[in-house]
Amino acid sequence: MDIAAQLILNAIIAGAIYSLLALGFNLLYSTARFFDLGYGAMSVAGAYVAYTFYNLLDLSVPIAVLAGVLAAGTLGFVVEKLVYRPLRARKATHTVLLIASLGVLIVIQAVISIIFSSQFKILSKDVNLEPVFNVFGGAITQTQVIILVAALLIMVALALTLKYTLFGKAVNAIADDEEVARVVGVNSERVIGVVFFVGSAIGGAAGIATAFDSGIYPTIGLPLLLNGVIAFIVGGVGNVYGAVLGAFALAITENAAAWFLPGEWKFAIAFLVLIIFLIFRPQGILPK
Amino acid sequence: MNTKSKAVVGIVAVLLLIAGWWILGVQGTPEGKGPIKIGASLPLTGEAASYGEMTKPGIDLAVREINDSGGIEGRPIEIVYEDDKCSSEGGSSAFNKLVAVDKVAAVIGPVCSVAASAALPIAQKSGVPTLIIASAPGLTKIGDYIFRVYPSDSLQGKFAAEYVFNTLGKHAVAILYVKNDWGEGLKDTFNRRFTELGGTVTLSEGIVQGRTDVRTELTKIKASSPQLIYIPLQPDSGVAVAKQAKALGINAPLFGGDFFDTKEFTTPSETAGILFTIGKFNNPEEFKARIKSETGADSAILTPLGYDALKVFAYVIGEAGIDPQAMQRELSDLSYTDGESQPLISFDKDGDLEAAQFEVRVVKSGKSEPFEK
Amino acid sequence: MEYLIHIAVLACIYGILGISLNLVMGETGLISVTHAAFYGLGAYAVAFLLVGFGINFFLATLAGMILASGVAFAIGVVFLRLKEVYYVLGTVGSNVILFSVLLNWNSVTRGPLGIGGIPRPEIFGFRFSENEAFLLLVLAAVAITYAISVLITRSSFGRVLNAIREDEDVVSVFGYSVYHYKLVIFTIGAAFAALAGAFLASYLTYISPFSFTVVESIFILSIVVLGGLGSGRGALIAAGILVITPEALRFVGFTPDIAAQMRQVLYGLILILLMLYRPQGLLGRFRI
Amino acid sequence: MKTLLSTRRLVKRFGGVHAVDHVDLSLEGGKITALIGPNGSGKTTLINVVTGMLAIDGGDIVIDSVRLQRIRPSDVASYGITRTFQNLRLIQQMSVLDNILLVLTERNIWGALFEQHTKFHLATAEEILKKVGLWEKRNENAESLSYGQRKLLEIARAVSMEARIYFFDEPFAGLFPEMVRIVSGIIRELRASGAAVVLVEHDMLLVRELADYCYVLDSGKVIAEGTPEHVLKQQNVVEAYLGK
Repeated sequence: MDIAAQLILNAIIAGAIYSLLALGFNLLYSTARFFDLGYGAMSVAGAYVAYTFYNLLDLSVPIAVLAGVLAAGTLGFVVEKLVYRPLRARKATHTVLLIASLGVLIVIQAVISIIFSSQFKILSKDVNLEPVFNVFGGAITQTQVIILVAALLIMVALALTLKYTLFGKAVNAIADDEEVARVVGVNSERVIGVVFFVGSAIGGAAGIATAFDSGIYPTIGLPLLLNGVIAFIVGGVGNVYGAVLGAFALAITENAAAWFLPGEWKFAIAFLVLIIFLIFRPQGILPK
Repeated sequence: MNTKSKAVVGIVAVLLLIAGWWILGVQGTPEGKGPIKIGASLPLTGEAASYGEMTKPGIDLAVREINDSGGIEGRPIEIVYEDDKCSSEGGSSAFNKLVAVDKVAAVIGPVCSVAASAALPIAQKSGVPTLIIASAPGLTKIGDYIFRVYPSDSLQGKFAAEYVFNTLGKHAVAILYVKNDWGEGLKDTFNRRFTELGGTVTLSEGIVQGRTDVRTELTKIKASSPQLIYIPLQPDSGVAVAKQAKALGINAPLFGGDFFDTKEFTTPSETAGILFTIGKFNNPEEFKARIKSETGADSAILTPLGYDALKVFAYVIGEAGIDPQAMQRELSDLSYTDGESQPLISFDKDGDLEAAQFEVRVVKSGKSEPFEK
Repeated sequence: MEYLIHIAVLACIYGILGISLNLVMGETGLISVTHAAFYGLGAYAVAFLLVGFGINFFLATLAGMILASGVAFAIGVVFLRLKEVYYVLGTVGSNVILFSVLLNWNSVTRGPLGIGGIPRPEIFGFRFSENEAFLLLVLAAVAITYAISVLITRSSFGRVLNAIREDEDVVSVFGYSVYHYKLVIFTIGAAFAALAGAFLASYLTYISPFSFTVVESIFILSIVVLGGLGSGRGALIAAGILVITPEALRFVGFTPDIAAQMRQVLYGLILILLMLYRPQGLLGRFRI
Repeated sequence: MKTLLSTRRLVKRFGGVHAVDHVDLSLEGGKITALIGPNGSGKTTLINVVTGMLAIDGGDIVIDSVRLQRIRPSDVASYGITRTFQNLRLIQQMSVLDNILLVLTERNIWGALFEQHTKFHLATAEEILKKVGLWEKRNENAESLSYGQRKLLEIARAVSMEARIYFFDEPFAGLFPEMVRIVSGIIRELRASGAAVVLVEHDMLLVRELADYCYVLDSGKVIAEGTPEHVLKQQNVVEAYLGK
């Protein structure tokens, strides 16, 4: 096994999941303009719905994944309508929205641990027959390849929708300036509702990928969210390609550091990367 | 903020405080005739909640059996469950309530050493006999009212080191442990004993509780080419390690600790073939069936222990009544033989299990069974 | 009765935390998500000095407060220059890093094993071993903290802080060095958080790193939010409510395993409903 | 009278656009200087640059014959400069009195913490608030005042700085005649005290009545300067206002 190749592969797999998290978060932040901590709960909800369909109801993988992603999206849409929209209508400051989203995260995580108990769950049945590919001496399993491909597809799809579709233009308009967008005739309320659906769905996909790759428990929402936020900042606020770049940069730094330093420092290192960027390059790798 | 609504808020706040005071204050328990109250301090929220969920069915079954057969000399047992959240504040709050409000005769738990370290001084000071499951070595030394129905980590680490070195004949081992009191304790004792025997630890890596992406740590371990990897981890990281080690083509055998004996760990097919040490408890099929039928839960490692802990207290109260000193004396020279989890329950001068031995089990077709080398 | 004293002591400790964070967040608008780290530094300083060297509790507390202030000063120097959202993320990062130091610096903090056997405070031969005596001591500490917070808020210094909360640029144009004001109040807040940590360590006689995580910082933040910005009294009452309700819930008839999660659901809902209907909290002088 | 502040080829760019384009002006003590020009001609931007709210992109500002390339907002007061804001930046959730005391009390942290002589400041604050007729409303929050009253409060805040150079950004906009009289009186008093007063104003009658000197700005450049009578007659000034 070639160590260097394996480290890079590890980083790529982790990077794929981080980029999904960062992309979803980026979509929400650039339109709704606040740090939505509830986003972490959407990934967990998506993963647990997929778990129900796949492990409990024994349905096929594609159906379970689809169900999970749609559930996360719907939950995101509902939360936006019930909690964030009234607050934003009242011109609440982003602190108020941040604290409300914290309440959303806590409630959803608690409800999930009531339904599923707080024991660790993993989405996989028969790994023995799962082929392992050898890439330059590094090993990568079939599930991981699927996650990688899915992540790339979602990234490209999101980039294209933002660039060419009407919805994409509306999102960009709101991202630039919500008031101006509204004046120009963009129904910003409805678009932001759809943005929360799409963003949370992507978050759900990231949660499901984590569930397949390494496993989940109800309170994994916060760590997932924080990784997504770091990748989002490092990549460059409000920039789709930046989010992906930031995700891989974070994954590579984390894995390289985990190679030289003992593993328990991993989460601290991720934040060290964040702090270094906050100070020296707050606009991130690819500014908007 | 006009004064009217400020006044309203003030009154509401004061009312709430008084209500809290009233609820907490009134709850005394009549001595003598009423039910015998026994406390159970378990982690019911947070990452460690699964331990609480494992222990509770055992206690529930025992209570039902005892009360159905007329309780102890006609007095039924009432269990007061408290959530110690596996934290020092939670442990302290749970024990303060059990000791001061419910005035329980005895306490089962805590299961987490973090909660136990803060809670046990309270039990000792108020003289409440406590049967803990938490395994950090120093806990029973907090006082003579503290007994333990689960072997201390120091024994398990030593046993594992000897087994790996002598029985499995592996002399170069890597360690991947979880950074909590249980994982740290096992790593230290294993490390010390294994190097004493002449073995070498090629690498020792800790990971924070609940982290499941351990690919880079495993890559590092593989590079140190160990003959075996000692992984005192919790089920979540354990399954992830099993899965990712297979993917990384690590074929060195994996050797875990006692928390791998849970359905959560044994069912995923990736963990087949993994060995782990466990207290020599039996979790007899018949007992598992009773638990399943009575409480609907699947019996795991801590379930028989919860059951036995309550049965031991019932036996001790039957013998010595609920006077704390008498119970303490009875416990210190106890030799209880019809426990489900182990043939003989008796305590040494510190309060640890005397006859604590360990066995090695292997994960096979979704379950675990004793492993014969 | 003993149990009420136990809750009262915890409520006082969280009261000190609430008042100190109110100075930073309520009066000055600096959202700090690293207050639990200073709380931890105070606790570990006292534990280390008392258990290791048998130093008098009050001296050790002073040392803890100085240590926390030093660390806070360093964090403040770095992050208080950044834009608001990045500053908040910087504090989250510092909390994670300080927690990792407490968790991994085994030689000093004994890592996850925590430090036990911490003696109760002793002065002129009298040891506060009984909870009743300890409660009086911690009540005195709350009174001192509250008095100092009133002194600060009533002074011209406090008026400048409130102005900074609303419009930093205007305050600087009229000749105030806003950066230094923020730095001083951030450090004062950290010192009192360490004071609370000192009392926690001595009261529980055992501390572990897991009581000083980001989740704990978020709990302290919600005390200030519930109590209302700019109100020391509000923070005290909110600390009382948020400590007592979970304990009182031990008596409500939920089955044990549900009860615990229900508390989390209730706690999350409080945050959401507060933001929707009463952003100034119970007794706040300012809307967020 | 001495020139208190002057700008030499001052430049402020936003992207490619020159909001302030190589402006040279000088402000003399004891004089009221009016800055006039159509909307968007860079008047407010100029003030924001001189009062440190925006960075200088070119040229420099000379104060007491010291050439400065950079002015931090917190230094502005130390140079004896103060201002009001076109879109009113009072501390809304703070009382009228506190809004004034804010600028009277100690600036350094130690002093602010242990302030003794608040009685002295209260007297000054009372005097100024009485002058603008807001003393009765001193305990109300700034946000509860009418627009005109808030304008007066901002002016009172600037006056209580006892500065050498005052920048008033459209102080008369939205005021009732009675209030206009009060403010004009205050501005005349400031001039008499030797301070340099800069007035951004659109009402030509007021400019003629109050201003000693005028600068006309159009898309960032000074297109004319001189006494009000001289300037307002010039062809290019009229065109600038009425559009080509």
